Amino acid sequence: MSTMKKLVNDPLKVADELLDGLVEAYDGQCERVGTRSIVKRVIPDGKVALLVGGGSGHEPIYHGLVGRNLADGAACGDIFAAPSPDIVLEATEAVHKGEGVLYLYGNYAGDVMNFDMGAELAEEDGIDVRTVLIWDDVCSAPPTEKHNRRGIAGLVPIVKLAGAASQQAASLDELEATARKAVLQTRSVGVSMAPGSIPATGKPTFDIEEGKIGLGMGIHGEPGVEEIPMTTADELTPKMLELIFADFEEDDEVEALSAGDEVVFLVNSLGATTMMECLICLRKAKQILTEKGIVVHDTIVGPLVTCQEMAGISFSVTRLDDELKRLWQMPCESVCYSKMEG
Amino acid sequence: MSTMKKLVNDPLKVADELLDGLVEAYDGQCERVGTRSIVKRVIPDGKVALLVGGGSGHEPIYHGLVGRNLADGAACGDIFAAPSPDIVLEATEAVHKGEGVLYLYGNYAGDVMNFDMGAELAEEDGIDVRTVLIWDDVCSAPPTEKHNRRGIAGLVPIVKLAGAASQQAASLDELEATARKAVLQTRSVGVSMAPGSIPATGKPTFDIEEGKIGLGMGIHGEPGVEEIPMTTADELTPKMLELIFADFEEDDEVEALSAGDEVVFLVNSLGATTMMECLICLRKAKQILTEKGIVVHDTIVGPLVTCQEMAGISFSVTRLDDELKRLWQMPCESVCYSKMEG
Amino acid sequence: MKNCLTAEQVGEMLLLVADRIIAAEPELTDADRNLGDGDHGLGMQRGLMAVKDKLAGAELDSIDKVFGAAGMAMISSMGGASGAIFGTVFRAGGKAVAGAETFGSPELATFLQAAVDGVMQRGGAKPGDKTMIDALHPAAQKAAQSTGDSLGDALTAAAEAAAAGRDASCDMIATMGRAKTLRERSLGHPDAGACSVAIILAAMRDYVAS
Amino acid sequence: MKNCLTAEQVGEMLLLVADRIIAAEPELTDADRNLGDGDHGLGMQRGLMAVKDKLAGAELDSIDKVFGAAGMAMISSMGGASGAIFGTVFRAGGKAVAGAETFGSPELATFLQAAVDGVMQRGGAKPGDKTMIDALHPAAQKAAQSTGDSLGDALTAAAEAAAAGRDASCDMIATMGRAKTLRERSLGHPDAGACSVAIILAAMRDYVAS
Ligand SMILES: Nc1ncnc2c1ncn2[C@@H]1O[C@H](COP(=O)(O)OP(=O)(O)O)[C@@H](O)[C@H]1O
Ligand SMILES: Nc1ncnc2c1ncn2[C@@H]1O[C@H](COP(=O)(O)OP(=O)(O)O)[C@@H](O)[C@H]1O
Ligand SMILES: [Mg+2]
Ligand SMILES: [Mg+2]
Ligand SMILES: [Mg+2]
Ligand SMILES: [Mg+2]
Repeated sequence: MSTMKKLVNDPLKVADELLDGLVEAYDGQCERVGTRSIVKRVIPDGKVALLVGGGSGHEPIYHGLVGRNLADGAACGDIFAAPSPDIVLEATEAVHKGEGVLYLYGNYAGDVMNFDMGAELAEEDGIDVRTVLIWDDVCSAPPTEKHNRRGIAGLVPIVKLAGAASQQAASLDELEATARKAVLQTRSVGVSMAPGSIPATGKPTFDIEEGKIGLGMGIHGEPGVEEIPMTTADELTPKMLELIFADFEEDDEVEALSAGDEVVFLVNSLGATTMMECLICLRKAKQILTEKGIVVHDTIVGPLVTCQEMAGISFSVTRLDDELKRLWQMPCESVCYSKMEG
Repeated sequence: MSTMKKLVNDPLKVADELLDGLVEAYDGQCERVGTRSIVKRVIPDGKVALLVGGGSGHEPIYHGLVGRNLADGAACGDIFAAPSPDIVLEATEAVHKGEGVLYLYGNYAGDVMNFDMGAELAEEDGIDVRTVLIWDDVCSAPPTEKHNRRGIAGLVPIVKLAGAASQQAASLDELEATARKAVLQTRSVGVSMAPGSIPATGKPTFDIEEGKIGLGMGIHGEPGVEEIPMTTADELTPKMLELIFADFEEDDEVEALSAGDEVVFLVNSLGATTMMECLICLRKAKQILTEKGIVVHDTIVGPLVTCQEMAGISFSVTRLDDELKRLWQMPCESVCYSKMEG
Repeated sequence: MKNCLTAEQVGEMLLLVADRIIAAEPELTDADRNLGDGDHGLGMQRGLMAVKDKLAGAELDSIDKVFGAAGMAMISSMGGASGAIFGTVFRAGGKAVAGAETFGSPELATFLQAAVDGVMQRGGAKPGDKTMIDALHPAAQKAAQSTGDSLGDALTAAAEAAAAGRDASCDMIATMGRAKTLRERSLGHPDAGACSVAIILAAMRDYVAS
Repeated sequence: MKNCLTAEQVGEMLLLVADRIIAAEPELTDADRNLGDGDHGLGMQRGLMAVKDKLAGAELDSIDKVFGAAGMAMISSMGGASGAIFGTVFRAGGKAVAGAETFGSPELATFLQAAVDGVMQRGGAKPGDKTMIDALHPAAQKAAQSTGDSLGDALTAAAEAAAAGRDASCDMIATMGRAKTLRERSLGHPDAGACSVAIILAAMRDYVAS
């Protein structure tokens, strides 16, 4: 197993060193700010700012989603740890161009507490801050408690849409409303086959029985809602999609997914799961979506939201209305995700 | 280790099923042709065609490089096996629009023999075929025998450049010349820490001592030129870059890399190596390149050329002249690699 | 046996707390592996190393400043849930004893109660949610009943209550934080943060007893 | 003991070859793991299953058609180096015996020599490069010296030479194909394709002897 053989230097400095590398990957588009934030070099005055962030160790997110028509900056924590309030404040001040800042990040206790403390400090400096939490993991709480859910891979389409919206938003209210809609229309289900390892200790983030799959496993390796026997791509794929369909159905706040709906579909690898496996699952998933008459407007496949070399996969569905579709079609570019117009 | 837990169906059908999935990932941009090829739906009449290809199991390449301003099609073999001549012929006929077809693929005995046989069949049908081999792996033969080298991750910038050139090329000669230049100016060095596994057998593609790194390891897990003790990112990175610098220096056909040269720099993960590790190595590599006065025009980081869940990393340097720089700046989009204009 | 601590002694006490937590990194990390993401010990280690640096450097002439400096050092250096939570323990607790010349059993009670209130306000968890509150809250209650006793006795009682609370957290079903998706399966494991609280209070007790 | 094979018998012989290669998949795959990418057995298995289907289906009334059909089936189904190489063995070898009514020791010699020439032309390797040629070439030489003997004796000699060639390949330094970067470290392992050649000729021998 490769866990013991990571190409790093001081295991306690990986979060800082990877961020230095990330800045280089942006070829001058972004710069490092304060303790551990990455921010676009050029943010037009009067732009409503979009700030993302979270723990490190899940690259290419979150900090890889800063870019053209994407986020203006990211506040980065240590490995699997939310950024401290000081870091959030430094990032907030750096992206703020007079029209306020939207915080858009995954719903984890640590992130909420630290971003909230950062927001309190920013507001003392007279910066208008709003927060939209990402809670797309349907396996982490029932629809009635969906605001307690974790944020997983669905954050990629959500940040893509919010980033596009932030280019045009007339006000922080407007951006907040669009981001909330993107979150409401995005649902994900993940599974895991094997743990990643924590760089500092080399220890696996969790244990799972050989031959078992953790259904609903979180991207930090939080145990899933159920352990099921290892199975085939064609057996597992419908199980996962069913959970997504059921959630759209049971949640009163959204319509059930139905024929004619247009969606963005993301097949995410948690790290060690090969593109080959993702594509084999996608093949089956597309058959099922097509049978239901659901129109996939755009498909994304790859290791975008990872947990080190964790083996696992997730599906995310984002339903597009006319506004979201128009935003989706805007080009974007970042280390995590890029697309051309259309 | 995740190798025993792959999400597949029939292990002997993975190459076909992943290709079906890949077609879905293209959202209608590409279609499956013949036994196992993927081809763009719309190729303008009179366009000089670009065909890539090779064995499966290295996703997102090769077949993921078909796309906008990239390849017109790919002939796909089974896992780690070159496509048969029939497949090459089917792909050739599908992409041919009257102005001939350039074959651009990695230099492996199996690929050369099969593409050559395919070319012989295509020429019987009156299709003008040229072949440019990719041989960027400097560890696989000395500069004097560089045409015996293997093709590794450098194929990504090479295909990106050839794909851009193919949009404008007035003739097959012109495209061939540009592709040859891109190959000549591209050099790579890879290392491996742990093997991937063959889907059909679950067996590792090779064995490597715990605590050792295979320097110059091929993307099929071919043993490297030397095994060195596992070390840190900051120790290994200069070693790898030195081999690339030395090769540009020793090869009479190219100038040594020197201050002011503009390059594209690719840090590729072979699969299980995390983006975190790639970025930490990039950080050091950029320091070294900058000290030498080499200007990195664009940086690419990620698992683009993989060998299942193999742990390893490679660096590729492509030197740009004015023509190549102009071609690089064209936008492109595919499952493997996308960028906006600029 | 000390009965009332000066600001300087409070600083010494926190250094012992720091060393104990740093030494416990592996066990705290393991506790978090069972229910969380396996990094609690690493975060606490980071935070309490920062506390040691901060206390070494600064000229801290009052008790509340010592606690406040420690809390800020944890918040800034740790991040994560525990950075906010444990930083709040010392910041909120410290604020509550502002003005006190010495730290005795009445101040301990004030400190712990303010810490509980601060943490509950910050994170929204209540006793029984299987968080560090389930060790901190019983400790605060015991301290409230021990204001007549010596600081040593009060801390002995509080540390005992914290340890009991940590053990009791095994039988709780997580409803907050990362562990909440485990539901029933979170039974049988103590909460990682509760383990830290027990270590912290035991260290305070031992300092005072020494 | 058969001395001259009809087209039908050549087909039966190839079915035995197929079963032997398919059974040897694990050992051939392992051989390729040492020097290559660990898939030689899988490719050969794929190819010879295709050969079985092809021969089962088709009406093949001449020797060259039987070999040719087998060669084409391997080329189309296998891909990889071995698809081209081993497909060429049967296609080129088969072409060379076109017109022959029966397959005896003279045809064997013609077949193997044409196979060697075809493979060398296709892949550019020479004897000594540590490829399947190092088993095929000695077999062809022995067969050339055995045109006066019975087919059984000729095949016994050729199979022996192929096995010796496979063993000799252990002492060769790879200069072609995936193994070439190993240089000296390719010593001590036989070439995977050479192992296949030895199995193929042994199967042909055993069929004729039966
Ligand atoms: N809302 C909360 N209220 C009180 N304590 C909490 C809360 N959320 C988490 N905790 C505590 O934090 C501990 C986890 O800390 P740690 O693992 O360092 O942070 P993270 O969860 O960000 O990885 C839990 O064991 C729990 O005791
Ligand atoms: N140029 C060549 N000439 C003759 N035989 C070759 C040549 N290249 C490879 N081979 C044979 O093919 C074998 C490898 O086959 P296989 O592993 O199936 O293909 P691949 O190398 O594409 O994985 C080698 O062991 C060698 O005997
Ligand atoms: Mg954490
Ligand atoms: Mg192969
Ligand atoms: Mg944790
Ligand atoms: Mg092979």
